[in-house]
Amino acid sequence: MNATITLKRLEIVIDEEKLEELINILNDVGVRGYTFIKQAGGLGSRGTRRPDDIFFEQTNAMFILACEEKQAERLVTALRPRLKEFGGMCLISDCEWVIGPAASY
Amino acid sequence: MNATITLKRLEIVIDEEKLEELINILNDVGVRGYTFIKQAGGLGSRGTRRPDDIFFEQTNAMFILACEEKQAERLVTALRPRLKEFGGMCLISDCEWVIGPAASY
Amino acid sequence: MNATITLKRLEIVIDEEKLEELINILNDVGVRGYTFIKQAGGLGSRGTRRPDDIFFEQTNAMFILACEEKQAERLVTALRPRLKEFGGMCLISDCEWVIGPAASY
Amino acid sequence: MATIQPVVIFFILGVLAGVLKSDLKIPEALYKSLSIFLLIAIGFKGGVSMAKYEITEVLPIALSMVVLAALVPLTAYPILKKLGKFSQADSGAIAAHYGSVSAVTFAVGIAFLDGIKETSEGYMVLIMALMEIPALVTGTVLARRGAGGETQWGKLMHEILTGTSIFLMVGGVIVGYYAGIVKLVSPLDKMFMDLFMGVLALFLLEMGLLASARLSAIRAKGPFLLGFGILFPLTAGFFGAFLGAIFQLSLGGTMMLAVLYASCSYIAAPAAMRIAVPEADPAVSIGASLGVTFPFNIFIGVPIYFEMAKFFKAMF
Amino acid sequence: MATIQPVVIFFILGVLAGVLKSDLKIPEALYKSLSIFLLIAIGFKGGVSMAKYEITEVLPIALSMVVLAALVPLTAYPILKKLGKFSQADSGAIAAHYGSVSAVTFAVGIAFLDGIKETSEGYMVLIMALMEIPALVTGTVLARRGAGGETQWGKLMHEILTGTSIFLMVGGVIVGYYAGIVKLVSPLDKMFMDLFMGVLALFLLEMGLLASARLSAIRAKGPFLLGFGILFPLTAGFFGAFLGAIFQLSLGGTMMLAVLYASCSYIAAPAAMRIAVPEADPAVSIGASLGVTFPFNIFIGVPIYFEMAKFFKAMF
Amino acid sequence: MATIQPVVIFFILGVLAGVLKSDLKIPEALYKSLSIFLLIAIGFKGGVSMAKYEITEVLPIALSMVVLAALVPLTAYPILKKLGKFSQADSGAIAAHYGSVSAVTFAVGIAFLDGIKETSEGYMVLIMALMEIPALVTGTVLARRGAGGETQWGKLMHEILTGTSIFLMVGGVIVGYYAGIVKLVSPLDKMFMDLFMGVLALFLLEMGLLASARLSAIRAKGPFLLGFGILFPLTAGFFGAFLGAIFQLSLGGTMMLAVLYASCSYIAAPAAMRIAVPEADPAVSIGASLGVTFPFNIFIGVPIYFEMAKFFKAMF
Ligand SMILES: Nc1ncnc2c1ncn2[C@@H]1O[C@H](COP(=O)(O)O)[C@@H](O)[C@H]1O
Ligand SMILES: Nc1ncnc2c1ncn2[C@@H]1O[C@H](COP(=O)(O)O)[C@@H](O)[C@H]1O
Ligand SMILES: Nc1ncnc2c1ncn2[C@@H]1O[C@H](COP(=O)(O)O)[C@@H](O)[C@H]1O
Ligand code: NA
Ligand code: NA
Ligand code: NA
Repeated sequence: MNATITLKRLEIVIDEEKLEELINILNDVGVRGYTFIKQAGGLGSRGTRRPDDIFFEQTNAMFILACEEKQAERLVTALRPRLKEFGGMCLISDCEWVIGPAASY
Repeated sequence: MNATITLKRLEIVIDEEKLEELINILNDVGVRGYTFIKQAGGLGSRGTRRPDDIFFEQTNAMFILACEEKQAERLVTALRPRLKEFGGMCLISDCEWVIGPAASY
Repeated sequence: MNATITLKRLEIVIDEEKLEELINILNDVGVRGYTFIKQAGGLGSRGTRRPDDIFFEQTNAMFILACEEKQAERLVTALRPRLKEFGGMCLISDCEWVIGPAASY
Repeated sequence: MATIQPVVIFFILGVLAGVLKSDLKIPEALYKSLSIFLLIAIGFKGGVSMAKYEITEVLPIALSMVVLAALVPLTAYPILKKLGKFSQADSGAIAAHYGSVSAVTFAVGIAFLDGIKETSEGYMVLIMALMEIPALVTGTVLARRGAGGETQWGKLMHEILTGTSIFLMVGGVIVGYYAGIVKLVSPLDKMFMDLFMGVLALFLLEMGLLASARLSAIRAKGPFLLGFGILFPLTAGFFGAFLGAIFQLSLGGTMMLAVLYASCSYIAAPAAMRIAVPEADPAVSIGASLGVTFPFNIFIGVPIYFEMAKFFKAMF
Repeated sequence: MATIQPVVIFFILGVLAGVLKSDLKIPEALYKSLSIFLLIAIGFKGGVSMAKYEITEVLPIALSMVVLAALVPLTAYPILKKLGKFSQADSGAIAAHYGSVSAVTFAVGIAFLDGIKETSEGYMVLIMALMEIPALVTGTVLARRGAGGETQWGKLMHEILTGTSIFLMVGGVIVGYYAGIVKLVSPLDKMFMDLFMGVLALFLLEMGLLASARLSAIRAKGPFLLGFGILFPLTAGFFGAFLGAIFQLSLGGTMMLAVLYASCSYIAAPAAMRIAVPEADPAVSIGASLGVTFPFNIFIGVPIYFEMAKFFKAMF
Repeated sequence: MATIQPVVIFFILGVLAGVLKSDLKIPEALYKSLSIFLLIAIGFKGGVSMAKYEITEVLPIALSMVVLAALVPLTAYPILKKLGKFSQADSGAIAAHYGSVSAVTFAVGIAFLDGIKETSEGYMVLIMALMEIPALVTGTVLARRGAGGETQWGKLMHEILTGTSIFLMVGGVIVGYYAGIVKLVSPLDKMFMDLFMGVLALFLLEMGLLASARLSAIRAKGPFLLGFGILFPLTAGFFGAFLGAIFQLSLGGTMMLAVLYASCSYIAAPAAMRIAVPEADPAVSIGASLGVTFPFNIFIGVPIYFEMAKFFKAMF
């Protein structure tokens, strides 16, 4: 597959309530692109969270972002101290960005 | 990127109706963390599924989970016999878990 | 992990308005399976998009699809000329498809 | 002929919004809420007026009309198979749709009668609920005769009997009947009777939007389905009006029986056929019933069925 | 004894839909919309009739009834701990649920009074709103006495005071009171008074669905919670009726005070306890309050509390 | 001066909920459903009362009032550019917002008239719908004069004409007019007229929530926009009242024309400007129109416009 750029792909899951806080961190670090999905359910160290539980609205937000390795390192450095409080998870993997759309990474 | 742990990342898509069944399997295997998103659309061997089709509410649920390789193997072993009936897909890839939040994998 | 097939995993984010157009392209190329999620928010070169903004309903759709490398190349070739107009992003990575469900890739 | 009810104009507005590519969208939650309301309200209204009858008196009549409803899919099937050249599965599925009924067409019929200050027997709503069963079962049998694979009868019957449509209508009948007996209709009627027409208006707006999106699906068999979608309900309605007069229903009741026989389903039937006859193409049956027969019935059919009812009532 | 209100049959329909595994689903947005409506409507109705009283006159009585409400969790706690063998956290959390009130049970009580053409003091709704505070605070104190970790009192009080329930009820009271004073109740009552019963009907349908899904959660402690969930509200209601008669409330008001003391929360309390006593298991308290006490109250409790009110009113 | 309508207190409650960080949330589907209802209801009400006029008689007057509405953005633009120091794009976009109208402010005006038993000409709603066109087109021309890139006129006109607002209002007018002519207003009015005020109440609650979230966006230009957002509508309203009196409208109609000229859009205009002037910052125009002008109009403006109407009606 030619005409691609190698980037890091981060996948972060946190409480939906913390969404704005995470966005602020991403902005501070200078991330230029991310995608998020709300109303995610899940299981983790703090038990299950179900978007369809009418009595407890506990949902997660999932963030996916592609960025350069340097940027990813900066982000992880900024994020790590908060992760304990945020809970959830933060995964990193490799990916190829297909050149074409505006380079928002 | 230091201070990460190498894990397997599983991505499972099934009919939303089967959500509880899949959760039961995950619990049986002893998975300690997963994230799911409902109301996904898609195309597969059984045709298209659209969350916005008012006449046929056919939607998928997408599960993402990070776990140790051993755990992943156990899960795949438990899941495989059911996959034919479930349909959908189950993908495995590599990822790095950023150490910080409670180790729910 | 035995009994898996190595495939390419594509992850595409575009404006939700373009969903039908993208589906048409996928169909033209002959893709046999994909999953999509609507109502995604995000940040990119054209600013932020929030699914909860009542005044501007600007949302993204996220596509995930697993296919053979050849198919992925065909798809990228067909998609690339449109990506500039679509905006968003298109990532490629490797994955293993667990054999079991109907082979819709 | 009678004037067109203002409420049906909302259907045209919906079609127009679709055709003009307006950004008008009815939130899915609103659509579902409106249909929950309509189903309960139809049942409630029927139940309240049933409280005035002796149930045991009407039961045999009601049951015979339900059983005779199986004739509708039995007639539709050969026409679809021979003239329409549809596959066995599709013919059976479409026949099931046309044997089944549309609660919204029923509601438009009720609204029409309200407009001319006529009423109908309250138990018509029970007939409507029960008619689903012979229609869907007959359609399924026709579709699957000699076909391989086993029919999921258990799942099908569960889907029919506990499906939202029948469940809410019968539930509404029970509450309405009880409220009528204990004379406590009053505060509930402010919602389920007074708002009926307004809710129907919003629902028809969405129906119009949906219909305009569905018409394209029948393009291939367009001319045949256009003819079938108009002529078949006319015939079925004629038969219904005839039966109603024979059974000595009131004028309004005779018309409503014609409406029931003439109307076809696009909500309950598709869900049932997906389970019972998965090999049938739902786009065709929904396209025909929602895109052709539904608008025909609410604009032209209903007044015609009223004339048919008048004709047969004068005869017997 | 008084006839059962038609509206509560919708609760049975909901339970039935759950048990029969019907595909009936109330969209989440509808559920939330109905609860917003009900809270405003309850407040509005109370506010309108409060406009007829001198507020300063009723305030001391209202406040004493609120303060006395703290007795309810204080009584429930040792029963749950000793007899029920629940942990300290669970006992406190369940006690908070039973000390707190259910706006929907309150609404069913109002509907019951409407049905027999009785009324109650408008400020009962303010009492309802205020009762949350002593109930939830007492429950939290009981749950966390001597426990490690600090209680998030600030967050808890914010949750209680600005939570949707209290906020909308008090908001409704303000608008209703003002509308009553300036004599502009009229066009708003078409919505918030006339439709009250119909909206309650749809809400009870969903409550039934939710209750049927929740009952399984209490299986382990089933027998105890079944007994507790019936006997405790009866006792609390008895106490409430006694207090109401002592405080010279009207017959309807006496009954409504019994309903307030007897009812228990399954919306506001769970949200508050999640913050204040996160180690308690919410499934148990919701299961007991929604699965046992709520249906008991709306079908059997409310008429009994009315009889209790009659008894004590005749006494004092 | 006239008493404040109870309904507008819901706006304050919404703002309060936002300021207190209450967890109150109006489901998005409810918000959209309420706005669909309001637009249809406004149109329906206007259409019903239009059925009493000879259309051809009022058309020329209506059209001149629409054309004159282009003066509003033409006046606003230089003020915003010179005094406000906004960019050309922002000035044009904000001018378009202020030239355009707010259906909810219109609804509050109607509610105000209802409260004092006054009426207005039914065709005011058509004027409201039509006024969007000159306002948005003028604003776009001003914003893009000499600017690079081509204006998407086709897309803009499609957005304006088939956008939900105009489509539903005009649709409501058509149904209402027809219902008035055939004398079948009755069952539809139970929904679209009787519930109008109650629906407006819930909608204003959400408007308050939204406004409190939007005010922060104008912080940078706060003082200027505060002054502009109050003084400009007063001037425009003055001009509208003057025109209304000249055109011999009724007292209520004169006031409503003032309301139309004074009110500004925060739903249709932002959507149109996003297409036509994408380089303008929507946060500023929405912040000013929803955060400043809308609350000013519904609390203080409407009674003032009524006084203005009285003044000019006495004059001519
Ligand atoms: N191993 C995992 N794989 C996928 N998602 C996880 C995993 N662990 C935690 N999560 C997600 O993170 C959320 C919060 O986790 P926790 O803070 O551990 O309760 C959970 O509800 C899951 O959605
Ligand atoms: N190759 C694929 N890539 C992504 N998603 C898939 C793929 N194949 C199947 N799916 C998802 O799985 C669902 C069920 O697939 P199936 O059982 O094959 O109809 C589809 O609706 C898709 O959402
Ligand atoms: N680097 C990135 N990582 C993740 N998502 C992105 C990235 N860049 C763009 N996107 C997504 O694509 C959407 C459109 O991007 P754009 O066309 O650049 O404005 C954004 O709203 C994001 O959801
Ligand atoms: Na039929
Ligand atoms: Na209580
Ligand atoms: Na204006």
